[in-house]
Amino acid sequence: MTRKQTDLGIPVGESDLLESVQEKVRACMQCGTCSGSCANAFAMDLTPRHLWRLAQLGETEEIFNSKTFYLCSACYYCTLRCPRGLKLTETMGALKRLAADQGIKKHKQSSNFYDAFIKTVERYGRVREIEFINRYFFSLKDPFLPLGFTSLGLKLMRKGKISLQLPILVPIKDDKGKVKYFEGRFDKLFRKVEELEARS
Amino acid sequence: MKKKIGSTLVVGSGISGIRSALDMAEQGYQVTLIDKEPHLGGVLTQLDYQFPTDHCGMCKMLPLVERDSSSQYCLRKGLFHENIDIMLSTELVAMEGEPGKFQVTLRQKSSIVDQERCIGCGECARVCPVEAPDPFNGGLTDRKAIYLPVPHNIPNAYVVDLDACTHCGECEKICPTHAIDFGKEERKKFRILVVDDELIVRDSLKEWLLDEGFDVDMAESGTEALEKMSKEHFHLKLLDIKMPGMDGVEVLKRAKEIRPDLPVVMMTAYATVETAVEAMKIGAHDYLMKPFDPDNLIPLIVNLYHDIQSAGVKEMEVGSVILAGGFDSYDPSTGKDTYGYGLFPNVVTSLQFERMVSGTGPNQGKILRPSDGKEVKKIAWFQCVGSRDQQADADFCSSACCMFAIKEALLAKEKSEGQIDTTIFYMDMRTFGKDFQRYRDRAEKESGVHFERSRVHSVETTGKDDGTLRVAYADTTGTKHEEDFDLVVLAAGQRPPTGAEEVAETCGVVLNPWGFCQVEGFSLSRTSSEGVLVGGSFSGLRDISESVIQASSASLEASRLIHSKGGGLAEEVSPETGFRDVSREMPQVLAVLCKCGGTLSESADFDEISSWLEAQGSVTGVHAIDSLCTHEGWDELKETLQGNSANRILIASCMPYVYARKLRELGRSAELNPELMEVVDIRTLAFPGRDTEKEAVHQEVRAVLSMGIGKLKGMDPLPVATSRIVQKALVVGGGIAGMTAGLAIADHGFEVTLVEKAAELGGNARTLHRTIEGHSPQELLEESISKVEKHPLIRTHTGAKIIYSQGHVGNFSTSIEKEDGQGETLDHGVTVLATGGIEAKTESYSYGESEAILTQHDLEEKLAEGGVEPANLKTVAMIQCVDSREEPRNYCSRICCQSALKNALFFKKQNPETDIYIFYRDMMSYGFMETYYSEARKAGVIFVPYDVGQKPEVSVEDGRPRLSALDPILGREWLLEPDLLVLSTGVVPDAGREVAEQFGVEVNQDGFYQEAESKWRPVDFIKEGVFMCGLAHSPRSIAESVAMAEAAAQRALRILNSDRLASGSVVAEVRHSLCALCERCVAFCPYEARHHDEDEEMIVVNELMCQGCGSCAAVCPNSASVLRGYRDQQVFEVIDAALENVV
Amino acid sequence: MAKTAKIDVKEQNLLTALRGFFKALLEDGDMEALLVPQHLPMKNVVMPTLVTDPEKSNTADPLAPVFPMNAAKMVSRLTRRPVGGRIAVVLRPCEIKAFIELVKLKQGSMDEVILVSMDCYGTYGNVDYTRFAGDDGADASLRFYENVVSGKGTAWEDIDISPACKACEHPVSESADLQIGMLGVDTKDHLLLKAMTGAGEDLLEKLGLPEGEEPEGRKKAIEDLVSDRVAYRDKMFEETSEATSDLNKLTAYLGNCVNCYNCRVACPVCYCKECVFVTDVFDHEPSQYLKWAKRKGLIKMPTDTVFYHMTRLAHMSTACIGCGQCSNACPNDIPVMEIFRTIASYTQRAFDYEAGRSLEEEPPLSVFKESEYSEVTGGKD
Amino acid sequence: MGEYEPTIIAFVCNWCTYTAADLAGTSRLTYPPNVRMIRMMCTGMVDPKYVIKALLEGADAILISGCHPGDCHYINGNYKARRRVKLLKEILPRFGFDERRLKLTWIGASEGVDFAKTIKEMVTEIKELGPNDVREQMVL
Repeated sequence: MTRKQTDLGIPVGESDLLESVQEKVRACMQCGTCSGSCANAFAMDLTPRHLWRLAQLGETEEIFNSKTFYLCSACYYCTLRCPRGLKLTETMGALKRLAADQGIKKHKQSSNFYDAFIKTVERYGRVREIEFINRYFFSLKDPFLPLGFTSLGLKLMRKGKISLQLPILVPIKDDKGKVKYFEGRFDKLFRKVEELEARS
Repeated sequence: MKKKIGSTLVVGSGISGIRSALDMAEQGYQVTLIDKEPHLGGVLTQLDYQFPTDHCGMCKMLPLVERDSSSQYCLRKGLFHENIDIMLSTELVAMEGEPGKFQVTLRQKSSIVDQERCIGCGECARVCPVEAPDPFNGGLTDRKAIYLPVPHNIPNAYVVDLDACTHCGECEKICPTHAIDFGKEERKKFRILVVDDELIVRDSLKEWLLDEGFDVDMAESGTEALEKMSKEHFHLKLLDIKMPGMDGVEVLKRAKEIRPDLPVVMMTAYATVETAVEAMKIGAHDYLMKPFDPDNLIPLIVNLYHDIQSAGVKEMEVGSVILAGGFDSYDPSTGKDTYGYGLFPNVVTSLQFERMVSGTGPNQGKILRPSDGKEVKKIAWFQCVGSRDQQADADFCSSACCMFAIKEALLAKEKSEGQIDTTIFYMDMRTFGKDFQRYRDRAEKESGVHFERSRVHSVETTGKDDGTLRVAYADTTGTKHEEDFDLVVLAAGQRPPTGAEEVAETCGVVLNPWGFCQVEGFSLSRTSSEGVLVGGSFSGLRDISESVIQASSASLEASRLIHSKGGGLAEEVSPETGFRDVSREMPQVLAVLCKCGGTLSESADFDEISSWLEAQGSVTGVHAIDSLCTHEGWDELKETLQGNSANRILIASCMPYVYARKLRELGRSAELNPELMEVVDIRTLAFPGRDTEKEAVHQEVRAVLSMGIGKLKGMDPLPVATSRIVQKALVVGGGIAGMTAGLAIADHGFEVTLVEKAAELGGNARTLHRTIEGHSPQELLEESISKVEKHPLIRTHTGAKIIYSQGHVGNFSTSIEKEDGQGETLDHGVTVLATGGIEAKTESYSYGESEAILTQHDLEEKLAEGGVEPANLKTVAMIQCVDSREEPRNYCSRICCQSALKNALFFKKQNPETDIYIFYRDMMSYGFMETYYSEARKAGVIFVPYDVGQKPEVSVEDGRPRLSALDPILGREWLLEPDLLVLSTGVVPDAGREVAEQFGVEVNQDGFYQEAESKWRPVDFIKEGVFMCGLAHSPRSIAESVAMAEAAAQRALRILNSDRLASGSVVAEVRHSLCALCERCVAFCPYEARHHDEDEEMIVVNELMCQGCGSCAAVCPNSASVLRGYRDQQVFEVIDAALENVV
Repeated sequence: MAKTAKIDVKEQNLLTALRGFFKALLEDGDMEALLVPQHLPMKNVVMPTLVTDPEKSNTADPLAPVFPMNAAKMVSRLTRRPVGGRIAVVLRPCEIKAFIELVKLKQGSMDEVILVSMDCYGTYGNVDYTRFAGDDGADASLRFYENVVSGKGTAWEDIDISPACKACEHPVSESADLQIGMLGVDTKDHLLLKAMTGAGEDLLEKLGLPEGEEPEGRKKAIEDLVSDRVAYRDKMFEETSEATSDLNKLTAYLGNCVNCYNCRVACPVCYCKECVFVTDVFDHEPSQYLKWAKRKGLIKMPTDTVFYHMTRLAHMSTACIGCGQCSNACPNDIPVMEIFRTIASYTQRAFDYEAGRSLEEEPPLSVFKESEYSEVTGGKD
Repeated sequence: MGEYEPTIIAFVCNWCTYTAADLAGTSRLTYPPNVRMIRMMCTGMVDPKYVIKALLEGADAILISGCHPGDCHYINGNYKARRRVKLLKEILPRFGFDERRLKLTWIGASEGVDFAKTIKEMVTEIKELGPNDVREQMVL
């Protein structure tokens, strides 16, 4: 296997899981522009700078122990301002994906939330709150969890923030020829996105 | 002085261009100094205050010997030197030939204003209706389209900004001396051919152009146009692109065949712009966009007309070219501009701030908010704007901004008497230069400048629309803060100068990836094109001292080249004799009054003044001239002097500065020593609009004239003394610096003795094996040693030491003890001290207690010997700033960060699995070195900042170092057990103090040689004739040492060049019969130009060293010491004259 | 630690004891020569003499209340270049102070001299002294001393010691190598001899004199004398300031000056070979006088009188040691010393300098610091 | 004559203040016409004699002005000047010359504004003080 190299041909040391993330933030010099910029930093347990530092050091456990990356709302301020030109928002995303892929328990809730959200969008081209939240509750396999949200749900419903309106679904075959019901053909859009993401 | 055969072109007249030009001129070459701007001085014209004195001092660059060859006044004001031709608004447009014999073409833009006739009265600017942002004040103020480029420059003639000018002609009408000429008369002879298939276009163009006074002809097709061209002569062709039949591009091609020199301007609609651009490539002069609006079109054509008609083209041959184009500043409004530059008026660049504190700035030096003119109470400086920012395409550090910011913060403190709060936001404070660290510490501790290690992400308003700016940032611990500031100053980074690419192409030099001039190998001044040298910031932003050093290195190389091509041979200049001996005559003053073209007639009566003058005792003639500044006027003066018996000339006109050079010429033609001529300014006094009565003006004018006469009467100029020079050099120290300096001097044909205390030449370079850039010091070393050994003019003594030295510039005598114990006494005219430095010893961090603890130097040697196997290293730690940047060794050794980066990258390359930790305070990867810092980060080197108050701790257990340190980001301790712990201990001088004592020169508190002036005379000692270079001056890289050695050689050559050197006419002398030998003058002389000759029992003045400051005269109670030109009697006469009317 | 010895007086008179001591200096002290004031045979005047023959110091009289010149000038002549042997010089405190100033100005050297000082009770003006001394100078000196010690004071008939001496707050030299002490000493028995420097100690050693001790009362005696003099001095300052507080008064004060420059010739610290005021610098063009005259209709001749005195104050007030020779030399009795000392009190204090105090102190106008006296420029750098 | 117009003698150094004065002139910064400028190479060469002479000849005030500390073209001339002025400021007031009649300032080459301001302020101050007594003096 050929080793990865920097522009000047310096081979780069590797670390298993975090490799792709480390790659993105190696050049970080801890100037703190990202932390200063971050709108959600107040809620984070670690500042973005702290997180990158841990990534540089390969502190996988600490990183995934932190909620920081899940709190990133992808405003892209840090990416815009990073003097090193690092793709920080993307790196936050990568961490989210990693957490999901690895099925890290601590982040189950968050990753399931994301998952449920995107599945609904994929199906309807929009958020259908009822299905979204049901998918989410279901994924957590905790029958008592929905109870805690009942009053909020009813309140929202009364105000017309969520509706029970049923979608008109059309049957569409996926790649494997399996028929699924969608509100429109968003699968292509999602596939295109996947392609683009794979390219970058 | 001997004049050398050979000449040089210096492109750019900033500080480095001036230094190079003066160097070459002082050596006796003919220099042409050009600048594309209409003024001298580059960016420094805008900067009044420079670190570390926070004032100026630029004048210290002026010649110290042969002083009369150049101007002797403020260098910011202007410059002249007998060997320098200055051409402003001029660009280098072509260069051919070979090194030693280049043919260069220079193109000088017309300024519309006759620079000789303009008297700077400013009437034109008063009537000019156009306002444009004034670049001199960084756009903070407006100026007119006709303006003074720099208010304090002389000659202070106005120039026209043709881009802004509407050609209304008001200025031309009002100019009292008819200096402004838009060439309307000439336009009749300027024939324009308009080629367009559309009648309406042809007709309207013709009408407009005829209105403007041009001669116009038309053609409706390409064919017709070509036909007309072959028959008649035109000066300009306006050519439509889209035409039936032959299109414009085709016509252009053919036209170029018939009349290649005819400027053709393409006319195009939007759709064919790309074609127009193509046309430019095949020779079109420019293009104009349709549809035409006469208001826009006419000025464009008139500009073209001026461009074509009045551009002076000059061709000449030069031996070498020095590029000193400087740099441009990053424009923070380009790119992402998260700081709102250009949006928020209170966000300014550091250069604009510099203007704000200047007396010639927008508020005469008061620091007020640009938004509302309110007093500024709080300022933030943001570092690294457009530097160290890959998103701004800047993986480099601009090197100078950190010091710039500290200086500005101190200026803000000083101007506000400490009232302004100052905060500098930074990533690394790069205080890597000599004495920078102490300056920073003083700013922080004594002046209360606040330093905040944080990169601010953006600037916002407070939302109250009051101009106040809100800055949010996270500190090192991650805590967020919000703070309001009145002013945010952006340290805008360096960018290559405009036109860099064109110049590079013209001269065939290679630019680096960022567009700066690429330098070669270990040289900081050689470009990829032989004979073309680079000085100053054109190869990357430099502070003044580095620029000056590099400029001298460039001139040395330029001179060496000319010399090697046979051009440096001296030619004796006829001595400046031929002055009449008037010492036995009674003073007879001819008074010459300039009426300033009649502009002063309202406020002063010249007849009355003339008759008053005639009544003055020693005045033998009075002559009034209409305009002395014109050629006619000056010729009239010369004529008047022909056969006139007057032996003193008093010129009453304007700005005495302007006349300094002219008087020298006049002196030659009239055979009268220019010291016997005095210019007094009566124009400022008699200028209309001063709201003073005529009688009061007369009284002032009389006083000033009387003072001039008083001064002249007492003048008894003696021939300027010359001193013999031993044209040999002694170089002490045989390292790279010493050898480079020795070779540079010997290559100019002068004998050099090189004395090295070690058994072999080479010094520190012997133990250096690679540089971070990948160059090989060993190759350089071998090459240098071999050249030194083979050079017929260099004698080398290794294993030798200095015993004793005495003498003064031009005549030193030094005894050495050679390796065999034999003594030898050397006579030499100059001394270069290159005694080097060594790595500092340390006892910190358990050094010496474990084999695994090394210094960077130890590591370098071990690596070279193969004593360290990178593959076996699991963990390496490096600690920077060991015992450095804190008292008593409170300076940055500049090279340790590079060494650490170099070695870290080496380890990573050998074994990427090695964990490398660098514990640092501020990474000093200045300039393009920053790339390697980025590289090291990318390679996974872990950098841990530490605070001087909380250093890493090292202990040794079982022979293995253990290191603990706080990671401020993570807020926790690092515990490492590195296989290697490498300490960057920095550099200390080797033999500085001892050798300095022997040669009677100074060292600073750290034992490094003390330069005469850190910025302007960085390689000189105060004691003239002794120069320094290399590590003995301060820590520096090999390339920087080489540059400094070349600079020192350059300074030495200016002395060695002649067998006799002259001082200046203003020098001190001693009246021995009155002298009581109290030696107070000896102690007071700042130049050590005096000594008590005990044998002769007299105080002797070394006229070459004497700079004419007169402090000896003032300290002498009975005026046994006097300064020529300022004798007591003269000053008394002047005082008497000044008070003549006071009763 | 100063070493002390005593010069026995016992049955002799003071002068005889002193003469014995001087002789011993030449004989046992390895001195090449001795500079000491002596009564000259031809007329009864006291002048410094350079003695090489021990037998020829027999009219030495450092007690004579007169010093026709400040002998520092003589020591300067002797030491400007190597003289070729060690010389002991017997000087008054003010002469030592002047010599220290001259050494700083490279007009002399300490290398070959041993400074011997006597406590000083003051001196009369030259003319007054002649009257006081009568025919027997030596006797007069003892008489003067007797008067002082007995409390009768320094005044005799209508004459008294000069104002300079009355205002002198340094009757005892702190800078000599050897101090001969009389104040507070039982001079009937002995004179105190105190070595103030290493060289002084060495010399004492050689002389082998009996050990002495600084009497308890000496300090107080000195303090008392000094306090009287300081009181006089301060009053003098006040009066002089008042008398010269504006230009009119100053002109009147200097009204009798005829530009003879005797004051500067007599001044021990005015070291110029020739004063600038007598050089060609002030050799004005005849027409210039006319011009000046025309401006106001008249000028006083000679010109430049006030200019001269003010310039001399600027040049030398920081070096003024207050010996009063200027006043002594003035043919027209202008109180030159008073004005010099008054101004010097300001200028010396301004530079925290005391003329003649120590060789270590650089003359204020010969040195400078980068950061000082910012008040001069309104606090601005 | 109308209002009393003081005369100021200004000893300015060739390098800094002379340049500043010139800049003030060319920039048309108005300052009162009461100053007579004497260009010296350096403030360090201003002999106390010159100051005394000028005052005794009727100058109402003396300005000595040169480069800022650390900036002297001749390295340290301005420090020497400062001591001399200090000395004169001790002597002159004893004879009734108001201390304000002698001024030392540092005015750098680009500080034309400061030069004009200094002169203006000085003229105002001296006008308040009134003429130098010498003018009344018959003989000196």
